[in-house]
This record gives sequence, C-alpha cells and structure tokens, in this order.
Amino acid sequence: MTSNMLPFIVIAPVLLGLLMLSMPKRLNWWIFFLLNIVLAGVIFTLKSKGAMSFTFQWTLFGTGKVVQKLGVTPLGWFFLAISSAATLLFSMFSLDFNDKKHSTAIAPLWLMLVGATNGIFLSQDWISFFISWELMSWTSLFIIGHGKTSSFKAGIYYYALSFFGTMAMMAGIWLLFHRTGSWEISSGVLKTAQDLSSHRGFALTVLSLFTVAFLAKSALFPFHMWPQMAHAEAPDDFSAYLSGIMIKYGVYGLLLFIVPVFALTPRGTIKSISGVPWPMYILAVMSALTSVIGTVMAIFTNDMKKLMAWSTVANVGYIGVGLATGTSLGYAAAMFHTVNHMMFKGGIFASLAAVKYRTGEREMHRLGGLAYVMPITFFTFLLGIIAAAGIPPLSGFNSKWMIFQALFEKKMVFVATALFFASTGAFLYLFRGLHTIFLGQLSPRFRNVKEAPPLMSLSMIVLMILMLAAGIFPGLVTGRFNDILVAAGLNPIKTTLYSMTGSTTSINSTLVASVFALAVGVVFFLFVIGGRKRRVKMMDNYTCGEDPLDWNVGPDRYHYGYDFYQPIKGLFSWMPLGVVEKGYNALGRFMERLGNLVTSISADGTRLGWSFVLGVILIIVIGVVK
Amino acid sequence: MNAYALLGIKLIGVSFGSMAVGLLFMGLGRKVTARIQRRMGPPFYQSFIDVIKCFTKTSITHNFVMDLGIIMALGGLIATAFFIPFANFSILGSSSVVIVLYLMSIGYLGMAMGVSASGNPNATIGISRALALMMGYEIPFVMVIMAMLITYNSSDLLTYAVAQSNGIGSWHIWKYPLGFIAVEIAFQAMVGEAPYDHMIAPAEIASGPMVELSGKYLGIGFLLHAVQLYVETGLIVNLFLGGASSWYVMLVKMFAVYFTTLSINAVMARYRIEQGIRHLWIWAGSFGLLQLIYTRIWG
Amino acid sequence: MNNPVFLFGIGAFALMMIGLYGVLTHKNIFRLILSLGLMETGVNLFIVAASYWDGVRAPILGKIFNVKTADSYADPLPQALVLTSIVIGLGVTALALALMIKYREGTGTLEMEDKREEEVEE
Amino acid sequence: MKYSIFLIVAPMAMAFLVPFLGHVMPALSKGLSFLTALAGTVLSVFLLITYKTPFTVIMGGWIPPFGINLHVDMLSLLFATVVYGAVTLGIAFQLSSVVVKKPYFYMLILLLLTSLNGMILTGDLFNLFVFMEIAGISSWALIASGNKTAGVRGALQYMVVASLASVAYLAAIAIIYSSTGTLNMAQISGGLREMNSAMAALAVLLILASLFTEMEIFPFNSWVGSAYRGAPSSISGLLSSAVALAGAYAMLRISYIVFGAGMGNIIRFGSFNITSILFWMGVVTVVTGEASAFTQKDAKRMLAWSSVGQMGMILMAIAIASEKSIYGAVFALITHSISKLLLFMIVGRLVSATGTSDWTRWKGIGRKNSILGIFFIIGALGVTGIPLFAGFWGKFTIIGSAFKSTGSSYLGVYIILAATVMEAVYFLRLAHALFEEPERKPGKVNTGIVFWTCTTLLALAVVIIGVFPAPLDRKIKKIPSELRGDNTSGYISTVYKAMGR
Repeated sequence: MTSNMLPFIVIAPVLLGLLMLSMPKRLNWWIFFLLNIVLAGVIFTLKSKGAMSFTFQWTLFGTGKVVQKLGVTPLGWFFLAISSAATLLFSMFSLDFNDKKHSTAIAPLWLMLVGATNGIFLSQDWISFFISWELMSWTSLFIIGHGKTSSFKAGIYYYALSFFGTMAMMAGIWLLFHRTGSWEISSGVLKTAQDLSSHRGFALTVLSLFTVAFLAKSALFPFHMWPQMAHAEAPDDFSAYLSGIMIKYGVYGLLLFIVPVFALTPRGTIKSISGVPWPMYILAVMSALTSVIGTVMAIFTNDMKKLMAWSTVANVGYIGVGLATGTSLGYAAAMFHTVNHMMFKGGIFASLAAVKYRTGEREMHRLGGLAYVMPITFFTFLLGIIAAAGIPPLSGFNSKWMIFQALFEKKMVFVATALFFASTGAFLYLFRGLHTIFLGQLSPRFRNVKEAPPLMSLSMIVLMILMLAAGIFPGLVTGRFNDILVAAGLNPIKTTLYSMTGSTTSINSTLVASVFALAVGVVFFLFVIGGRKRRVKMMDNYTCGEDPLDWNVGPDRYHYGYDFYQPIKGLFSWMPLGVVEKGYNALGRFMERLGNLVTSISADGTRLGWSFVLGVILIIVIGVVK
Repeated sequence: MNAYALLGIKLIGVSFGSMAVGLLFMGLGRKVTARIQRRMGPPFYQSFIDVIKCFTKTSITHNFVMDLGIIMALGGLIATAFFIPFANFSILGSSSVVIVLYLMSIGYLGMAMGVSASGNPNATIGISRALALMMGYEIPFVMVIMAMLITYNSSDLLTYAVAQSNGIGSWHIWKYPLGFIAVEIAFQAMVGEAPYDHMIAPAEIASGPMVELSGKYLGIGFLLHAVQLYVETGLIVNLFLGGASSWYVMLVKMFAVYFTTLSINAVMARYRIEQGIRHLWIWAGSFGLLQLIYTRIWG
Repeated sequence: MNNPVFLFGIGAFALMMIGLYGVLTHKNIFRLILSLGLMETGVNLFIVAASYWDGVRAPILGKIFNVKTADSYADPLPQALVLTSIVIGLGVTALALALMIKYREGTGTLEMEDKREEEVEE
Repeated sequence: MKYSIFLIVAPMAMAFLVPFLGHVMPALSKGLSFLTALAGTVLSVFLLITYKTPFTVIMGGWIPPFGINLHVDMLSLLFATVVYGAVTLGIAFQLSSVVVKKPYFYMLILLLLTSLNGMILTGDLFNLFVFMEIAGISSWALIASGNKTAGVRGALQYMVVASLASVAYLAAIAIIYSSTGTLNMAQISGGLREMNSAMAALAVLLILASLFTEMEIFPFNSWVGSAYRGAPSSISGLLSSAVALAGAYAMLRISYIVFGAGMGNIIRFGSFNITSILFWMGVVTVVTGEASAFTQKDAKRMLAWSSVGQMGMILMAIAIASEKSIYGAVFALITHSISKLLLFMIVGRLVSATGTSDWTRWKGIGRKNSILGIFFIIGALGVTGIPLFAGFWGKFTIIGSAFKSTGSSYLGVYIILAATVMEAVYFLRLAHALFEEPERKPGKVNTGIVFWTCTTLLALAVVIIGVFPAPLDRKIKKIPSELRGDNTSGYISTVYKAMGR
C-alpha cells in the first residue's frame, strides 16, 4: 500500500462514477457495492502505514504555486474510516433496495460523491478541499432531486444554502491565502490562531466565513431547515447516507479548522464567557438552539422521514455544542456522537427505507403495527431510537454523557438546560415514530407485508451489533480519539475499554449494561414463573370482539397516530420557529421581485431610452459619490 | 465466592427489596388516602396480595412486543434502583445522577412500547400524555440538579447525600430552597399524582396504559409503579433531605416525601394536559431557573 | 456670441436633446427612428463644430482659395469622421426602417411593446 | 505576423462574395463562409502558437494620428481566436439546423466576424466606433433574421439602445479629438489627464455609457432579454460568446489605455472616480442580472441574463485592475464564451424539439437524450464556476484578486459571492428539469453528426480547461504585463515604437 493509494481512493470512484453513467442501473449498484468494499479495505490498511501523503504541485498565474496534498491525519483517517464503513453498509443495503421495481439511477452520482467524501477527509490543502467540497455539493443535489419535481425543490433549497456556504468558504480561503501565502490547512490554522491576538478583526472574519460554510453543510442554526426537506425527499436509501455521513462534513470542518484555532490560542487572548472564547460560546448557543428547534419541529411532524430529519438536526446540535466547548472532552464527545449518530440514524433511516420499500407509505399515521410483521426492521428502529434518545445500554448515551460532562466542566449550565430539553423532547418524537409506524394497530392492508430482503436485513443487523458494541464497550471508539486530540493541540482524555472519565464523574458503561441485563433477567424470571399467557387477537380484547369494520371504522382509523401530540401543540405556539425560514423565503421573494423589476424596466420596449438615461445617471451618481 | 457473583446476589436482593419497599408504600398510601377521605381503606399489605394474585392469573398478550416492552420497563427501573444510594450507601460504588435520569427513561420507553403494542388507543393516549408531561417536569428537575452539580463539581448522588450528613441544618432544603420547591412540584408530576395524573386519568381514558394489561402483565405494571416510587422518593431524599445514616431513617424520609405527595393528590383535581405542562414550566421551571441562576452566579 | 462654434454647439446640443426627448416619449417605432436620426445629426454637427476654429480655410488645395501655407488649413479629419458617421447613420436608418416594416407585417402595429409568449425559432 | 490583417480582410472579402455566389450556388456559398471562418480560426491559432511579442501593424503607411494601426498582442489574439472559434461553431451549428437560412445570413455572420475582429485589433478610437456600428448592424439583422416577430422586436430594441450608445460615443470622440487632436489610443493615453477635467469626465461618462451598452451592463442592458430570445440560437450564442466578448475587450482596452496610461493607472477626472464606477456598476449588474435570470421561465432569456451577470463580474475584475484580476477576467471571458455557446446550442435544439423556450415545459427531455442533458449540466457548471469545470479558475482568481486589492470594497465582493448563489440555483434548476419525470411525451431532439461534433468539442473544452487549465494559463498570463503602461513590451511603447518614435 503506497501513498499512491490516496489519489486512488479519491479519483477512482469519481472516474468510475462517470463511466457508470452509461451503464445499466442494476449493474451499477453491484459496481457501487464492490468498489466500496475495495475502498473500505484500502482505507483500513492506511492507518497501519502511519503518516503518508501524496503531493501534487502545479502553478497557475491566478493562484500562484499550488501544492495539492492528500494525506492521512488522525482526524481525517477517523472520519474516513467511519464513513467508508458506513458507506459499505449502506451500499449493501441499497443493493437490495434498488431492485427492478424501486431502482433509481443514482449509483454513479453516489459513487462520485463517495470519491468527493474521501477527498474532503484526505485534503491537506484548501484547493483540494474546496474542489472535493463542491463536487460533493452538486452530485448530492442531483441525488436528492433524482428526477422528481417535488424532491428537487428540497434539493435546490439544500444546494442554495450549501452554495452560499461554499462561496463564504471561497472568500475565507482567499483571505487566508493572502495572509499566509500558502494553501495549506495546517499553516492556516496556525496563522489564524496568531492573528486572533494581533489582527483580531481579520481572524474573526476568516473564522466566521468558514463557519458559515460548515454550519450550512451541517444544518446548524440558521441553516437548520434544509434537512427536513432534503432528507425527506431524497431517495430512501440515500437518506441514511445523507444523515449519517453528509451532515458530518461541516462537523469535520469545524473540528479541522475552527476548534484547533481556538485550542492553539493562548488563554486570555480573547474574551471568554463561562471559560469558553466568546465566538465559541455563540457557536454553542446556536447549536443548542438548533437542537431545541429540531426537537420541537420533530415532535409535531407527521412525515416519518421529516421527523427523523428534524431529529438529525437536533443531534447535530448536540455535536455542535460538544465541539464548541473546545475542551478535549467536548471534542471527543463531538466525534463520539458523530460516530453514534452515523450508526443509529443510519439504522433508523435504513429501517424507514425498509418500511417504505415494503409498504410505499411515508405518512406515519397510515402505517402501524409493522413490528409484528417486520421484526428485524423493528428491532433496528428500536435500538436506533434507544440510542438516539441516549438511553444507557446503547451508544447514544455514552456520547451524550460526554457532551454533558464537557458542559459541566465549563459550567455551561444554560446551554446544558437547552440540551436536556431537547433530549427529553427526543423521547416524545422517537416514541411517536416507534408507536405510529411499528406498534398499535396493524392495518389489514399490511397484513401480508414481509420482512425486508436479506441484504437489507443483514446490513441492519450489522448496524444493530455496532450500536450495541459501542454502547457496551465505549472504549472501542473513544480509544481512538487521543491521537486526534493530541494532533489538534488538546490533552488526551481518560478512557478504557469499559469506562469513560468525565469532569464530574466517571462511568462504566459495561457495568451499566450488565446490571441492566441482570435486572431484565430478574424480571424475566418473574415473568416466566407468572401465570400462563394466552395470545389473543388485538380486536378481541378492547373492542369486545366487535369488528370495528362493521361500523365502517377501519383499524387504521382506530390506530392513534395522526397528530399525536395535538393536545400540547398550543404550548409551543409562542416559539418563533419558522422565522428563519420565513426570512429566507422573503429573501427569495425579494430577489424575484428585483428580477421582475429589472426585467420590466428593460424588457418593456418603451423604456429603452429611459434605461439608458437611468444608466447615465447611475454612472454619475456612483462616480461623484465615491 | 466470586466477587461478581456476590455483587449479583446483592443486586438481586436490591431488586426485590425495592419492589417490596415500593409495594409497602403503595399500600400505606392507599390507607393514607382513604383516611383523608374518611374511609377505612384496605390493609397496608393489600398491594402485595394484588401483585401475587395478578401473577397467578392467566393473562392475555397480543404479540411479542408487549412481552418485551413490559419486561424492559421493569428491568430498566430496577436497574435504576441499583444506582440510588440507600442510607448513604451505593451498592455499585457510583451513582451518577445523569445515569439515573437516563436509565429511568428506558423504563418509560419499555412501558410505552409494551402497552402501545396492545393496540388500544386509550393506552397510547395515556402514553402520549405521560411523555408530554415528562417535558414538563424533567427540565425543572434537571436545572436543580445542575445547580448542585456545579456546586460540588460532582454528579454523584452519594456526594450530595454525604454533604448533608451534618444534621438537619446542612440539608439541601435550606441551601437550595427554590430548587426544593421546583423539585417538589416536579415530583408530583413524576409520580403521576393529581393534579398531574393525566396518564392514568381513570375517568377519561380508562387508566391509560394499564387498560389492556391483565394477569402478570398487570402485576408487572404494579411492580413498575412500586419501583418507580422507590427510585423517585429515594432520589429526593438523597438530593434534599440529607440522605440517611440508617435504613429505617431512609425509609421514613422516603415515605414522608410520598406522604406529602399523596396529601396533595387527595385534595387536588386534574389539570388539562397542556395546563399541567404550562403550570410545571411556569412554576417549577421558574423556581428551578432562579435557583440555577443564583447558584451559577453567586453559589 | 457671434462665435460660430458656440452657435453650432447650441444647435448640436438642441438637436440631440430634441432627439432624446423623442426617444424617451414615443412608442411608435417610426418616431423612434426619426428621433435617433435627429440625435445623429446633432452629434455630427457637434463634431464639425468642435473642430472648427477661426481664421483657417477649407483644406482643399487649389488656386481658387489662394492658400499659401499649410498652417492655415482647417483640420480635414473631422470631416472625414462626419462623412463616415453619416454613412453609418444612413445604413442604420435603412436597416431600422426595414426592421420596422417587418415588425409591422408581423404584429400589425408600429407600437413597441413587449410580448413574452411569442414563438421563437430554434 | 503580417497575416493578422487577414483576420479582418478575409471575412470581409468573403462577405461580399457570398451573396453573389449565393444566387448561383447557395450550398457552396454557405460552405465557403464556414471554410472562411475555419481558415480564420486556423490562422489565429497559428498566430497564437507562433506569438512572441506584441506588434503593431501600421495600415497603408499612414502613421497615426493620420492612419490607423492594428495592434496584435496576446489579449487581442486570444480574443480573436475565441471569436473565430465561436463563429465557426456557430455557422456549423446553424448549417446543421432544420431551419434553413439564406446565403445573406452567412454574409451577415461574416460581416459580424469582420467587425468583431476589427474591434479587437484596431488601435484607433474612431475605427473602433465604425466596427462597433458594423457589428451592431450585422447583429441586428441577424437577430431579426428569424421568420418570427420576436427576433425583429429584439433587434429593434437592441437598435434603439445601441444607437443611443453610438451617439454618446461619437460625442465623446468629438470632445476627445478637439482637445487632444488625435484618436489613436496609444497617443491619447494620458492625454485625458491634461484636458479640462470636466470635459474629460464628460467624455469618460459618454464612452462608458456606450461601452456598457456593448458589454450588457445594467441598466444599459434593457435589450438583452428580447434580443437573445428572438434571435436564432446560433446568434444568441454568438451574441453572448463573441459580441459581449468584444465589448468586454473594448472596455478593457479603453479603460486601461485611453483613460489611464496602462493597467492599474485608471485615474479620477475631477470628481469622477472611474475605478469605483466600474466596480459598483459591476456589482449592481451581477445582482440585477442574476436576479433577473433567477425569475425567468424562458430559457433563452435566462441564459441572456446569466451572461449579464458574468459580464458584471468581469467588469468588477476590470475595475480592480491588478494583474491577477485581469488574468481572471480574461479567463472568465473565454470560458464563459465556451460554456455559453454550448448552452445556447443545446437550448436551441430543445426549443426546436419542444416548440417552446419555456423550460418548465421541457421536463424529461434529458431522459431520452441523456448525453444532451449531461452536456447541459457541464455547460451550466462551467458557467457557474464549479471546480473541475472551466469557469472555476476565472471566478476563483477574480474573487482572490478582489480580496487582495486595496482599491476594492470587500462588501461588493461579498455581495457578488452571495448573488452567484442564485446563478447556481437557476442553472441547476433547469438542468434538473431536463431529467424530471415528463408530463407529456418529449419530442425528438434533432441531433446529427455536426451538432454532436460542435457540442462535444465545447463540452470537452469546458472539462479539459477545468481540469488542466495550464495550457490556457500559459497564454493568458502574458496579458497583464502587456497591458502595463510602464513596460517595454506594453501596448503604448509598442505602438510608439512602430510609429518610429
């Protein structure tokens, strides 16, 4: 394995993806799967070779000398590894998902996207980073759209915000280049850290430009509304990738550039709130806000994919808070939650895709009772939501716990309160998903629904095992963080295979899991020795044997699912939840008005002369005013 | 004997002990309520009889999710009970309050899953109310806990309990008076007593979650409530009432907490669900917030 | 005031303004073309005026004018410019009139209006 | 290097030949016009390859200010090449179209070619005016050449605005000539500074107004939508890729050589700060152009307004006037020409396949013609300036130079960056619509070997320049130093040398 492998894992998927554009759909999915195996294999052997890099130099007059460098940093490798593993699982899932009936033509684009992802995580210079970033943006746009008018609205919304971020990043990259004279990311970090004391305005401008790009990609406030459209409208199997991996690019960016800058800045250089530099405190508040908004919106959503999209937003908020604390604990927590979110949200979206695959429904209240016919899907979803809610034996708890420890360390109790609110709200919407899709009445329409096909089931089972493993043995994941933390200029954290040490206490997740198992054992014993049980059809009990169908009430109406939390809706009416979205829409409308105004000045034949005169006046005004 | 096996046996003891304590409280509670309402009430051991009777009956199930959920529910709560220090002693050596808060949730989740798998809309409505109410009481509760947490820089319940062991003057009631009020209000909702008994609401939704449970399922349901009482009263005692130096003091304090709750329950009517949450947010929430602000800035 | 440059200048400016007024106030294509023609005439006059100065003669060699030295010639270039410009103006006007006729054939009107839904060819 | 005159003369001669020949053998005349353009392309490429230093050709032995000089440097040669290439492909495209044009059409194209090359090569202000007028006349006629009224309307609108512009330009020439006594650009250079500053400002104002019209800068671009829409697509493509290019060239040349004495010396006349005029007009143009394109349901209007947006950005780059910004502007102009021509070709065929230029009714047409759709995406990404596609390097450099320059306002740059978001949105919106589920059965797109050759060449150019910009870079990077005034190889000194001073 030489360093030539680095460009290979970036370029090969892109080229193969281009080639695949002219191949049949089903074959493409196989190629996609097989290449992902190769890529994952290559990526997992990279680590053992230690630091390696591939450099490519060229010169343009416009850009000066450019040293493009792909290299493996601890952070990059970590993201690369988890993303390639997850991609492998999702591609296995997609193999069965895209059968003859459901097949979409997105495999080539997806493969290009995988190449772009690898590029982002390997880039050591801004040019490569930017190129990969843009490649990722537009390929994902077409995947989200996948030829549906309704989906495309979501896609273009996503792309507009993302492109806005990209443009901000372009500005940031140039400002940084003019300051450092180099395209290298690491020298940019060092220089910006120095500038925070000497040229504060400049450094903050650069930082905020990059932050805009990363926030837009990670759907943090004020860019939090695109996932509910994009995740919901994307192809079902792609939603898992979108939520599991794509939303983490921004997190990666923040960990790559923003957090190290503040880590390298000596204490006291910049005013701090609660022990956190104020820009980072603002980031923390924005992230907390994101998770509160995401939670509240999720509670009142009827579309299952939208619900989970809002849940993704909420979880990214957690990650943002974690890394905004800027401590090693917070940094590690952010990474840990990234991994966990990848697993549990991957699992959840995979199970939703399986449900959609079998039933074709997306509105939750039309479903119900699918647990009884799709047990593997149900268990994936169940473990997913347990992890998402942060309940102990599963992985989500460990990372949430670490995030809270990071907050307690800095005594950021108000941010923590917001997160607790989001965390409690998570139970509401997660249970709602569980109940409305999988529990309650099984509609007769779905009585003959089968379990998901084998490869889909297999990848869901693997995801379940991963979630459990990371939950019971957190050290499997946290053990990898110390290299990354040291590389970012932070102290290592204390962790073993079984336990983690936070600021206020340490926990032993394995112990928690085992006492839980013990308690369940006790109850199971009670359950077994209790009287015998009889299996009765649902209708035979609470409708007293009457069939509601006789009164023209179908079981799907008897299934309490629609507008689940209607009684408490009024409680949230005071929150200005849609205000940002309304702002964007107003901006869009303003632009349309402006466009109409301009075209009406100019396209109306009678105003030709006037436009000329107006132009002359405009020149005079600008010339004289400036 | 192997240390792990010994610990296991102890934990099994704790699990049955917590059930027993909870059932005893329930029995006494029924007596107390009856006396407030000028009735005789059942004997204090009635709950034990009920549970045993339930376990001997034939029960109805609809599907495997129901079994799973109900087992998970009680298992989760018992696991939580392991983490509650009893008489200033924590059997697992540590009892992080964050774990307690989150582990308790698995009990709720299991319960919710089990009963909503029964397919009865009443049960689901009950669950949806319970979860909604959770948003009401969890936030004030957490805020108060965080106030303690930043004072002691520890999230161990045992630390809090030990810190209050110097007589009644060192109790957290005095140190965190606003917090105590907040938690008391939240506690009323936590155990689901009036005015926050939306989840059960016998007259509206036929006891909500319990509606479809029978036989041993109902028995486990009772046990669930029992362990919940144990955990939650234990939590309050450890947080505010100075823990305890001996097991009977602990029990007395725990019952005292429950007694207060019952007394309020006996004389209150039920809020509507959104009124209840609003009430919790406004009163418990503001007290908790004030406590947190006070502690963060001057504490 | 008697300076012909000044008078020419005034005249040129006036012509241009009249033309501009026509362009700004008329929808009729024919009037637009006429107005543009006026403006062009104005600017041609302006070029001639700008290059005139007193005491020089037309730059035509010959005995008729009894020109002795080259110094007293007027600058011949502006006249060339104006001639060129007049020719171009002629071309433009001719083409514009042709377009106008075609426009009239297509729409039946001489009013300049914008129609967005008209058919277009490849 | 003497051959450079053929770039102007050859198409002019052919333009006179074609209509006569057309009466006898129409096919031959059309082929001949194509061959002329092709030969010109070959010649200009040859000149480009053998190019060493800038040189000046004095026409007819008359030394300026009495005669006219042509100036050939990298900038003009490169642009001439692009114009020739674009026109060649445009003619080929038109020949492959189902709409058969008469030989006059090709005569007009050759005339357009002549005049654009004249604009690019000439070193004389009045000569520039003459060529601008010829370009105007031929393009109006070309726009109106369709048998639909839309073209005539567009041509008339263009004609009105352009006539105003030419009046303004002539008036400016009169002012400049009466004060400096010359119309040669190199000789005027710096001369404006010695004029009465009010007169100079007036001249500058009038020249800017006319050049802005040529370059489609807001609000002088009122004709753009109708003209681009009404014209046959080959002509719309040429308007965007050749005519606007020549306009931008004139802007570049005049603002650096005539207003100032070389690049970076643009000065203020009295209270008139030309740099900020160019800069802010550029910003305003980008915003309004992108906003207008954003609202269009008509694909050709959309592309037209998108050109406006690009021109705005290029104007901003011209205003910044640093070496990098000129490099970026030229790069962006060339890549814009390539991508826009590609887009107009595809759009033209889609219009004829569907009978409408309303892109919302084109849904699903790319599903059957997937390569066409992919080419559209390539063109769209090329214009938008996405990395790995041609437009990126120009845009990237312009933005970079804007942040480097002290004269530019960062606010303006941020505004431009934000406005380009709209550009990405409307292009990809249309690109995606091509692949959406069709509402009705899409028609057959008329393609053929000629069409595929043209589009493939252009699409490949977009991708290749995007991925390997180095060959183009080698040419363009010579331009900034040639535009400098203080340089021995600069424009002014070369012209003076040729005049023997």
